Amino acid sequence: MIDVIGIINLVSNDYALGEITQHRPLATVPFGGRYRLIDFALSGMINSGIDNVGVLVPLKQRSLLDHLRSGRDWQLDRKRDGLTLLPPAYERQKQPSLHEIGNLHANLAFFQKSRQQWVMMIPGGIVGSFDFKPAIAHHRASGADITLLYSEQEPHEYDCTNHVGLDIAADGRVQAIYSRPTSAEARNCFWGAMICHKDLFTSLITKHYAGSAENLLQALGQELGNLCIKTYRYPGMLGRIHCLKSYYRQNMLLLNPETWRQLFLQSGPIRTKVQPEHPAKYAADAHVAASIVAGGCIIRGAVDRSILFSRVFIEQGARVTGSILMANTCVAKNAVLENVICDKDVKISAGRVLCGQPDNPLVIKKGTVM
Amino acid sequence: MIDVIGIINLVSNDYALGEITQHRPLATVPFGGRYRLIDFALSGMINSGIDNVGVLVPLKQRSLLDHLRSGRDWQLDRKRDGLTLLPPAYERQKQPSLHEIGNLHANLAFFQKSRQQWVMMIPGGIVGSFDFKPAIAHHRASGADITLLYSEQEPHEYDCTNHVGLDIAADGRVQAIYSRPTSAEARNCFWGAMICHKDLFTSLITKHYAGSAENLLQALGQELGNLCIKTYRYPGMLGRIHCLKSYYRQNMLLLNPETWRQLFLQSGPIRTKVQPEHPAKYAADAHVAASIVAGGCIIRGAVDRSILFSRVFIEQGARVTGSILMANTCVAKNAVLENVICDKDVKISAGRVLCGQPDNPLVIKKGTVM
Amino acid sequence: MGQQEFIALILAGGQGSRLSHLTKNLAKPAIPFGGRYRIIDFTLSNCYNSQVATIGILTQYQPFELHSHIAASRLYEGANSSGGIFILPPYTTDAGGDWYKGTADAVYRNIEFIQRYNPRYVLILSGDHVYKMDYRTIIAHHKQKKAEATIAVIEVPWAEASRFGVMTADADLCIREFAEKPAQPKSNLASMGIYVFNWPVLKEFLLADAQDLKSDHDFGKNIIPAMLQAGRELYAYPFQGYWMDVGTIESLWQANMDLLGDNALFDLSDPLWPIYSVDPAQPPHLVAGRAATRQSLICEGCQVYGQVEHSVIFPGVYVAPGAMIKNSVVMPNSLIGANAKITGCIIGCGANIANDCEIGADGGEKITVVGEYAHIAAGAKII
Amino acid sequence: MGQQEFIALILAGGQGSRLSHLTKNLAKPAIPFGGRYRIIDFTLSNCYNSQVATIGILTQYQPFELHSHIAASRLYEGANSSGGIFILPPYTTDAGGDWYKGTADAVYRNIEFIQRYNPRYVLILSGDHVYKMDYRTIIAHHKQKKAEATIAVIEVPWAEASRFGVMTADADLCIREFAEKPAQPKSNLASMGIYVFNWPVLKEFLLADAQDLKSDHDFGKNIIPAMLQAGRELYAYPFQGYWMDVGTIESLWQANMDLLGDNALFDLSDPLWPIYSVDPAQPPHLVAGRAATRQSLICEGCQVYGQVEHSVIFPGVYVAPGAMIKNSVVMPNSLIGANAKITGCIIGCGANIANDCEIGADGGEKITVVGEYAHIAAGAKII
Repeated sequence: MIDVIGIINLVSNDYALGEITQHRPLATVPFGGRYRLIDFALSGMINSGIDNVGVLVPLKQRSLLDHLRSGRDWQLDRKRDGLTLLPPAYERQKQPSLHEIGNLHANLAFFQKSRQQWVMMIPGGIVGSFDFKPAIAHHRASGADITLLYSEQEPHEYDCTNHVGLDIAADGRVQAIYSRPTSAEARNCFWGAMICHKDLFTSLITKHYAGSAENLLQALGQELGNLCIKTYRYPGMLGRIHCLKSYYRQNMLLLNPETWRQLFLQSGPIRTKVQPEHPAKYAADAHVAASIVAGGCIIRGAVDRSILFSRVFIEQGARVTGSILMANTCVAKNAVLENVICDKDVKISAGRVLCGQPDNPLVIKKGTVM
Repeated sequence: MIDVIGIINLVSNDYALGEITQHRPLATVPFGGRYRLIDFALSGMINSGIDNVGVLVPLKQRSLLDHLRSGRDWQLDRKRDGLTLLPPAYERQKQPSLHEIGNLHANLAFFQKSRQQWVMMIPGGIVGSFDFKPAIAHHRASGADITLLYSEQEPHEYDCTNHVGLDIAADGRVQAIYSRPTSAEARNCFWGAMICHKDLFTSLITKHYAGSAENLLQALGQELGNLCIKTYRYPGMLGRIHCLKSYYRQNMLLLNPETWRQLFLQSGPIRTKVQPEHPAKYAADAHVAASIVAGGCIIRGAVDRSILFSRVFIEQGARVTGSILMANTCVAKNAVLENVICDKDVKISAGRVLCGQPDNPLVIKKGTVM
Repeated sequence: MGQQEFIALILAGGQGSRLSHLTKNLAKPAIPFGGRYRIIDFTLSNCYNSQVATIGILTQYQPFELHSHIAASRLYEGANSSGGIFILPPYTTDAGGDWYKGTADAVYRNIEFIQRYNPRYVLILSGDHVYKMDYRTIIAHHKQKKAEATIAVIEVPWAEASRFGVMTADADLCIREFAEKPAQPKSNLASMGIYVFNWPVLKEFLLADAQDLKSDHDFGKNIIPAMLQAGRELYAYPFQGYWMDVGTIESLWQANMDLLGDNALFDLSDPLWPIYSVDPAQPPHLVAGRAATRQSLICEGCQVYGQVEHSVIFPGVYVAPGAMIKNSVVMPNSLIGANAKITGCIIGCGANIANDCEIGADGGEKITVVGEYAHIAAGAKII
Repeated sequence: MGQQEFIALILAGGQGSRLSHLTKNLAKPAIPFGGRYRIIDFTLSNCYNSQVATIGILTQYQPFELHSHIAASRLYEGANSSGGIFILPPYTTDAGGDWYKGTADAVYRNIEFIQRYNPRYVLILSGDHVYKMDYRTIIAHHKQKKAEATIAVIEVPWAEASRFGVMTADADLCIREFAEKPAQPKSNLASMGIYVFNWPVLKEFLLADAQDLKSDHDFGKNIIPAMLQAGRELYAYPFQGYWMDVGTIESLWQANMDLLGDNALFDLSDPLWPIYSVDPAQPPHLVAGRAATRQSLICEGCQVYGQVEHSVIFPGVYVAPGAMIKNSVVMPNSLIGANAKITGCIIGCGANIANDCEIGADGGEKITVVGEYAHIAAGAKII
């Protein structure tokens, strides 16, 4: 229980993952066998001792409301503090605001009511086992007005367009923010996490709500001259999901036992919505290798280098390789899947053969029967 | 636990109560000292044994999400069934649909997933101690495709414009629906509650989503020739809130002990969001008569024929008559309020005198300091 | 307070001494079972799925984990005059205190609790049986027969009948005779320890039994025979389906094995009858490249590098490369070291089996049990 | 399992025999108090507001309502290895069972529970005191003094000191002497029954005390004197503010009265220190046209047609026209008939006082108690 309000910013590119994000926001994209992406941000907040968490609700909210409900599964259903949903403003005859400043402005009352003094905002499309306590301590000791968290990383070529780069002076102060960096500028990757005092945060929101900034990033850019904006290098593992390639790649990384342990066993638990599932059941003919299997699965066929979400059925003779099968996928006898992503409730008929490429997996839309 | 899906339809006139509904939907308008209007519909569902309840979320949703949260305070936070929020559809670059058919259509999956066979839909702006079991039994016995609930009542002159009248044949079948009835046509008041089979309900939604009906009422009108639509006279007390006058009047009715007992003590309890409040505290100078007082109030002045919500403070020498004071209202020394509605967080300064008329109460906007 | 048609009482106070070290610090109903469950989850899920509104759970022996598990499972929200789950441990009154002396005595001491709900029927259940039953069916049967008490029975092999309470019933299922563990059974209809009573009748017999100094205060030994002798209307309710009293190491092991195979005797995956439990909050398990897993149940948080065959692996178990687990039950958070061989075993929670151990034997009649948190040194052989 | 800095144990097993019929069916901490509360709510809210993560509640005497109330208050969500509220009733082990023989014995029998959290400090609290305290402050004081045990103390009038455990401390607050209810008190610093112990030290003394056949197994009578005698570092923590041990009818009545008035001795309305309880799910109360209510607390669901003066009226009470309630405590769902006069009384839950009764007297030293669900016939006079 630390003196920080957590904000999870779910404003993002609506169609980042194509069909997978057609009917759901990035925040509720299934990941890693039993999770939704937001689980990592939420669990990170709780494991960092932040228990007053506001979630900026995107417009596509059905799956989010269904997933979060009371926040109980994250132990955020409390008498005081806990989870607060911060929906976008609605004004008659006007399109609801699509960026986070409008959304935050509509919910200023949440900040005023909160007892905590500091604000930590993180995005919703990140994967990791987060502990933000050192970053918060660093901010409070540094005397900076705002601290931006960044990771040092060699961006993949497909990353650059979804990357924000920081130019950092020797004293840690941010000199420039590159929203479309070259690969040299992209080295210090700002991934959307920031810390500042609540009063500064709300005054910035009020100021830029009336101003010209289209989003928070632009607003920060405009403030570089006015405020002391410094940085904190986040040292941990960080997966950023912003396109289909990064989604597939981050999932497949989990098949490495070392990564699996780092993400799931090193810090606090990653919590998610709880549903009653029976233990995964392996039949006499099952042949599973280098895979992740969730509760409720029944496996009679062969599975290799794949991620099986809850209640996936693999029939006899079926072969699944390099694939991500979301909840309730059924793969009938002798079907073959290679480098395929099946969204929820997909049924693959007997004998069907579907192949994608490792760098361009085939996506089967939710509910498809083929 | 009966075989019925409950739907609470919160689609309503956004500005029905003027400033009171400027920033909140009708569903979360405070009523009766500690409730929000939706509490009566929700409690009615539970007290009728309906425990799979979907709420059609209006666009102005902040106060609704805050009020309902997990549904726990209504005992609807369950492993199976419970409360489901049904938000409007969101399609890129399009205004979200403003009527219930679009909203229901976006949430057809909820009906498909539900185990129950019947659907009971009620509106959110009604006050009463509801037991719908007899109406449901009547529907199932009647053989009708759809049953509409109505009340026989002499409408007040201001009611007619917000009234739907039914022309009912001797065999109980609906012959005409008057959406702007004359006062003769308004006698059988249809108040938005209906019962039908789930399959019929979803097929009607699918059909009229593609059709020309602007709302469910028009769709029902179009179906009068195709389907057997019958009625059930709802015998209980029913308060309909659709304008400031009806709001004020329905509140004031509760000051009659008989009405208070009928609403609160006769059937199951009316549940609402629980907050820790200390018992109302009467000082030595308090003088309270014919009033309703909620937890957390501190009264040092005179209160007559008024409704005090949680944490209202009445200072010494203040006089409050015929007024509705919502949560956190402070009335300073020697101030006088007559026929006033104070929205939440209003502060009235010492000595201030504010008067409205019984048939035209003065409304003080949320957060006003005057 | 309104009347409820029936309430359920679950007897969960027994020590389960035949389960040896597994129940040293744990009540029998709290023993882990079937991967993700504790034994009491089956009775609790039956109650929830049967829409039983009010449940009292009578506890006494080492109840801490049992209480914690029930609280964490949050099967029922709230506990108040309209229902919920109530834990009923022994307590003292101004007349002093007594432990529960038997199953009937435990219920006798909670008469006041039952009176709060003033039910027409009381359903008496055991916290240590594995089965699926819709209790609404037995209640309906009870009402249809106009019985004063109904006892659920199951056909057992004649050879085993003498281990049970055995019923002789006429064609109408009216019970004529009842014998507790008879040497020469006259019937193979065994009592499942599931009873429905008309509450006023049960109360009468409980009050009388409490006065009887020679009574063991047990439903099977005392209450049922007393009712029969008094000529009350007792009926049998024949149950079809899987039922196991997991009272011994062998039956605990067997019931776990019965979950395996393509046509498992007991099916955990019925979406219409979910078995609820406490989520272990662990990630989906990882099966490594060289692992082999067949005919098994494997839970969240496991890391399998070795071979698992015809076994039940609970959450958080680590199976090192080269390890081989067969026909075994491995409880949560155990560690099975490299090249260890585990055959026909029950491995308790948090046990640490070091590399190259060899534990248990195939085809043996005896199940090898490794106690919770035991450390078995590298290379040990235990058969 | 990770270490927690401290956990709290609340002693809630006492019978409270000096509260006469009020505790016949109810543990003392479950007695309704202050309109919307039960006595234990104050200690529980202190814990919640002080961010105590883990609480064990030791119960024994008539615990049903207490257990139900704690479950219904849902102050803590979940109860697991990272914390929550745990009910700890007496239980049996394979070595048999024993009731809690005293406050220290109750803690002794739950050493294993404490070990699960492996805390540095253990906070021992009572479930039957009314006060507000931030326990983080006493823990900080304990750490600052490098104490092995810290005892919260409050100054009481010298005349009353002999009713308490009395401390003699030096200027540094180091405790030199402790006397349980001394005839000739040497100090007016009374123990509040709130202790902080270093867990290893407490464990050592609990284990020793358990072996002592002559011990009463009580913190005040045995553990603290033993520690003093052994020369351990005991410090006093002087508490400023309201504190009441509601162990008698008079103190229960007085503590209720202390909530009244414009400058009440004990303030329930501090938004920074909310007192949590169970919501009665009742409507805002109704004060009729001819009613008069002054200097009182009135709760949800009440209907007041008569006169209420300087009294605490609990939820669901009906005060008929012409009735007059003064200087009294009226517990939930009581009915006060027309023209009845209630003065200086405690009226138990659900009591029915018929018309024209006259109960209690003003200025008397004795509080008149009407037991729960009692029916007082019309016109009766009880003084």
